[in-house]
Amino acid sequence: MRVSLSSTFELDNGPGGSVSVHAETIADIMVSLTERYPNFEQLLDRGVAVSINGQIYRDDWTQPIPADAEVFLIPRIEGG
Amino acid sequence: MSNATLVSTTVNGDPVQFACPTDESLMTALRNRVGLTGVKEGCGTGDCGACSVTLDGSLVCACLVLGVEAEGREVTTVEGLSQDGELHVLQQKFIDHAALQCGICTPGFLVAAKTLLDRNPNPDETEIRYALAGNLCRCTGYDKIVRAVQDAAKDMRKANKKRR
Amino acid sequence: MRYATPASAKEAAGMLSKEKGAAFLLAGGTDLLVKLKMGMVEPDLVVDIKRIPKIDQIQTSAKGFVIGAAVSGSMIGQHKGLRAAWPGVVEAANLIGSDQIQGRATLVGNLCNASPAADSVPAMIAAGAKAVIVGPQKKRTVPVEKVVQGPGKTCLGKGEVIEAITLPKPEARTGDAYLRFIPRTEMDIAVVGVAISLKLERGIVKKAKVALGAVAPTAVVVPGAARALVGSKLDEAALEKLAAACSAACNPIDDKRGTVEYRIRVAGVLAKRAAKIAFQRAGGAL
Amino acid sequence: MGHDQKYIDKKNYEVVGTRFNRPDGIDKVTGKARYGADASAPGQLVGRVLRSPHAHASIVKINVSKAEKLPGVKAIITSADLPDLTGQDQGLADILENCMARGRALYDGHAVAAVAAVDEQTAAKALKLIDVKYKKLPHVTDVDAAMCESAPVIHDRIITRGIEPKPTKPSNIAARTQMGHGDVEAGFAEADVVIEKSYKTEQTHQGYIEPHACLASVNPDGTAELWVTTQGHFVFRNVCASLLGLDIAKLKVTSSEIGGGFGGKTHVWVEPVALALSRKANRPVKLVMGRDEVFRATGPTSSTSIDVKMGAKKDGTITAAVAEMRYQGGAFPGNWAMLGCMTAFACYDIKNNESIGWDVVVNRPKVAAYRAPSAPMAAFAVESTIDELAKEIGMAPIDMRLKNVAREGTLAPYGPTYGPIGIEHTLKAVKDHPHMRAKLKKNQGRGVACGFWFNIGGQTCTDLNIGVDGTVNLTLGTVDVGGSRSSMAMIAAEELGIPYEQVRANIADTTSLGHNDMTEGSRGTFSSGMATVFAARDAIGVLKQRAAKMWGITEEDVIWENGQAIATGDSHGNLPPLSLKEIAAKAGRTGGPIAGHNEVVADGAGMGFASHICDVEVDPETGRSTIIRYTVVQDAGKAINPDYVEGQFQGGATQGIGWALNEEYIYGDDGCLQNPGFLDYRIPVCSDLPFIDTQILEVPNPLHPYGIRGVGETSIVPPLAAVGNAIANATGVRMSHAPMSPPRVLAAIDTLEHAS
Repeated sequence: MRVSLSSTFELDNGPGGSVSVHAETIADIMVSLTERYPNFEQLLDRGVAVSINGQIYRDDWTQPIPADAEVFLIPRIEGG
Repeated sequence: MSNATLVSTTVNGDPVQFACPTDESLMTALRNRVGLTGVKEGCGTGDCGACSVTLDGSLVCACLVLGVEAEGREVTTVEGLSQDGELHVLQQKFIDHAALQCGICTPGFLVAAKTLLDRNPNPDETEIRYALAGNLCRCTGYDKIVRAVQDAAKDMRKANKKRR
Repeated sequence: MRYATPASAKEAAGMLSKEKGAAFLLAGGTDLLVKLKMGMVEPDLVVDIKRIPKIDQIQTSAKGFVIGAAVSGSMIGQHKGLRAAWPGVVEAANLIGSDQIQGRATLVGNLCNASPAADSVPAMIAAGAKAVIVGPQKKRTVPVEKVVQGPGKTCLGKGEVIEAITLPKPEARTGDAYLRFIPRTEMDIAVVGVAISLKLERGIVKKAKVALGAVAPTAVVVPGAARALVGSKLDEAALEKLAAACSAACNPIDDKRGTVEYRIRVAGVLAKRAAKIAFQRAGGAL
Repeated sequence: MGHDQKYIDKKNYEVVGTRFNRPDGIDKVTGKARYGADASAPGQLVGRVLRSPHAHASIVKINVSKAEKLPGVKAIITSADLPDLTGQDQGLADILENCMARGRALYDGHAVAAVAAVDEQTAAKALKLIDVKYKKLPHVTDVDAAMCESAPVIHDRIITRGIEPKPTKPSNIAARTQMGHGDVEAGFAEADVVIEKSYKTEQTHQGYIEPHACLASVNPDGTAELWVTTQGHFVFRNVCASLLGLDIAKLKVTSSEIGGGFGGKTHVWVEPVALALSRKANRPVKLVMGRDEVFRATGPTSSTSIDVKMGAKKDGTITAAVAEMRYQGGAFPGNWAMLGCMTAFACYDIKNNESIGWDVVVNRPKVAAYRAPSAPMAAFAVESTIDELAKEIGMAPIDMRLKNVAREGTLAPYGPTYGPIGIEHTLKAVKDHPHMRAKLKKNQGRGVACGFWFNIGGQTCTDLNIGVDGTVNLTLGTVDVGGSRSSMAMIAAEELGIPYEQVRANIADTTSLGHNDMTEGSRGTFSSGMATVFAARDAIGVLKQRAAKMWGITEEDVIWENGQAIATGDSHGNLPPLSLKEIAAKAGRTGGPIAGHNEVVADGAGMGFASHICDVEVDPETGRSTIIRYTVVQDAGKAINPDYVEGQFQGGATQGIGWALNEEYIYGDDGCLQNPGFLDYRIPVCSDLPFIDTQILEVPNPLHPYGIRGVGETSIVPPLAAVGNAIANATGVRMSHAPMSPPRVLAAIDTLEHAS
């Protein structure tokens, strides 16, 4: 599936963009990006949330991802 | 405790004695020495009204009164509002109208509102708003507080009529 | 800190004059306790004058009113005679802080704190109020405008205590008013304050006194503003002259409460509005 | 997440959606409720903090010897008594350095030392005896000034993130963020009208009435207790344990009643200091901040400077939008501008949009989240500009908003596509609202503005224990900041089918329940509501099992309805139902205590949208604005207890109004805060406001069993622009600097008059 990145994130070719991964859950995405991109760990430390079809998931990496879902990595936010 | 002075006073109808330093506020004395933590400290400078009490019937910020000034006087705090195990009408209306969220300002509002209604049983909205302007609330936008006071005033007037 | 409750003004004056350390008078305490809390003062002695007999009373006589040094704002607000005679002074006194502050704050305290922004001071000046000062030796009476000499500074000598404020009985067809500007509706310190007292004769302003607050190191009397009113029926031209004179008399500072420009401008605006209220209170028809 | 989809469309609620009194009401109206400063411990000491009087200074030397000798002083700490986290996790190191300056004071009010003494007087005296030698350094407090080449650099370690090629020199710019989609150049080329404007917003404080307060007690064996006013005691536990090297399980944190937070009590400030003092003194230490300390050293939100450019066609279609936003995070880097970027255009479907954010450090207190953090400032700029655009093309602003409104399927400016959202519903409700047709008088004007906030979920854990008399203890871990205990009790009652009064909701301490994230991001009712539903269903499972045992039938033949177990199937039809009470009474004999539990990551919080209507009257001679009518329309997903949903709407709107009109941090040339008190930091008072009308809309959140969306924060987002738009309509003057205080409005009116 395609995983799009918010333009606040940079992997190896500038801000934003998208990458293709095999994933059934959020954890799969995180593992495969960590393996592929040395600086992804740093992004994770700064906080990453995952938007699946417009719904934002911050913590639950077991969340299954439907095959044709729109998947976006966005900054993890905090509230007041 | 340097320069402590023994103070004999009446708090919520009960005789009370406490010793406090001369420069200690009545707010601190009531909280720390009399154990009435319903008197809240929001600022300590008279700007928020959370420590509102009455001193000989007149509404004051306890943070702007010295503890030693209470000698021989009568102090009423929020703890003195409910009588014989029954909530004061204002207290009940604050709960019913959801007029509190965090509740830290509530004791001060209740004391101020009671002082208002004792003096003016039928205040209009503007009078209520100005009478409560010395009490800051950051949660409610005052809407439900004003409504609770209006409703309490109505009930209190009805009860007074019946008594007569 | 020692705490004393003298039984007379003279005794209070004696205590203050003998004290070698930092001594402070306590009446309403709405300024003193804030300074204590913020560590701005460290008193060795506090003299609470509230136990002095009659110091918390308003006395009325043929000459006018004597307002004791411990009379609170709410007591002033509830005094019918005072409200009828000097509504401007009463509204100024009642503008000081919340109901909670009103339960304690006094005219004398407002005066002695010597803040440029004190609400009651311009109103007292416009009304011709005087301060009754008791010293260890002698007693003297000073017009209110002579009491404050600068921010935090008064004419009181060591040991001197203001025992009361006197207000004359107003002449017939006199009206006074005080208006101030604050950003909120309550709880703020005046950004600008304007007090006007005037006397009418056959619908024309015969005498006037105009005083401004929060626009200079002390409250300022503006004779030019009074002159603008005298002889007029408060027509637009007179009001414009009044506003110009008030603005010209301002010598304000930029601070967290307002800018120089804003204070100058609003002093004129409020002067016009206050003049109209005073005029109507004096029986004038606009 | 295993919630049951069929409940999303649950229509017939018995308890939920009605109005019940809160369980903590009586304690709070009688003065019995215990807040942060209301606890005491045997032998407790008084803690006080010494703070920097300088905006930026090297701490050359701290001499505590005189203070230490003062009788009654039991402990003094400086950064030397705290772990040095330099080179470790920078986030934690920043938190600790903010709690206690290390080598440098970074803002007026930065803590430099702390004492614990036998009483208030001694502690105050001790502070004066601590001799700190400072060497003043150049400072900068303004966000734009801090970005200049010539500005003093506050942290040598800050190299701007998000710029290619990577800068080689340190600066005050922590990060650059960019997001959006489409081709903005092409979008502007399509536009018939383009408006470009710059805005500024001043720094504001959450202004909770209860100052930070805690009571800390650390034993020599490393066990410790902390009583504290906080939005999240589990998070405070973890953070304090990490900062001080304590074991998480050995630190018991109890959240007191909380006297307001609004984001400001999501961060630790004095708590690690109190713990460190207690550890050193070996006695409990109570530390309560003064109001001036709260303003000088805790939680404000960013001040900002924002440029917006938007273009539209004559038919009202917004073709392109660009925003460049500069947010200061105080003395430590944050991601506040990024949040501004994410929210700025979130209410609209704009084909070509771009947001650029600059996160900047200055010599001010470390910024904390404040109710929908960063969104109100961005909304002020964008919503003001939309009104200007509408005016330019001669369209009603409400129609222009509706024309461009975001819907399910719209691409959000931060990337993903929206699910079902309620912004269009709120705008339509505004358009139909009688408020919009009310007549205005001279010098009065009306403004409308929209607002967005994400809302968040997070880790949550809830226990539900049924007593032998059938009453229910609901044990929650999300701090109740605004009446959520009543909502949770209502949800439990709804699920179990019992009266509300039969449920008692409590907040557990950290030793009595699993981890819970903070009450932040409007997550309290959403998350704990979800966990409560599941815990109740878990308990129902047990209840059914016990009923089956009592009847001697199989569990499959038992259903739960209206608070009782009912036996089903042909052979059991004649068995009388067993009520929760009856089952509970026999619990000891049927298998022991009856309880339900749930641990969940409550994700999928559902976006919050609101539209506000504001009427103001402006005094053209003084520039003073009075709010004469105000209406909040917001999507709540599902309102559990409407009283407290309305309360959130009204409170948020009022904070926004305060920001719009008068609230601001005022710094002197010396970099010191000039108004650290409620006298001159002017939050709205009762007489400043009219009643705040509310309208709750319910566009269910498909990811919550009851359809709940967070409601706490969104309502602070629209007011700045709603007030600004109303002032513009009353005076013809567009205010671009918030707060729109009387001097600013009068100056703007003058400028307009001079121009014409």
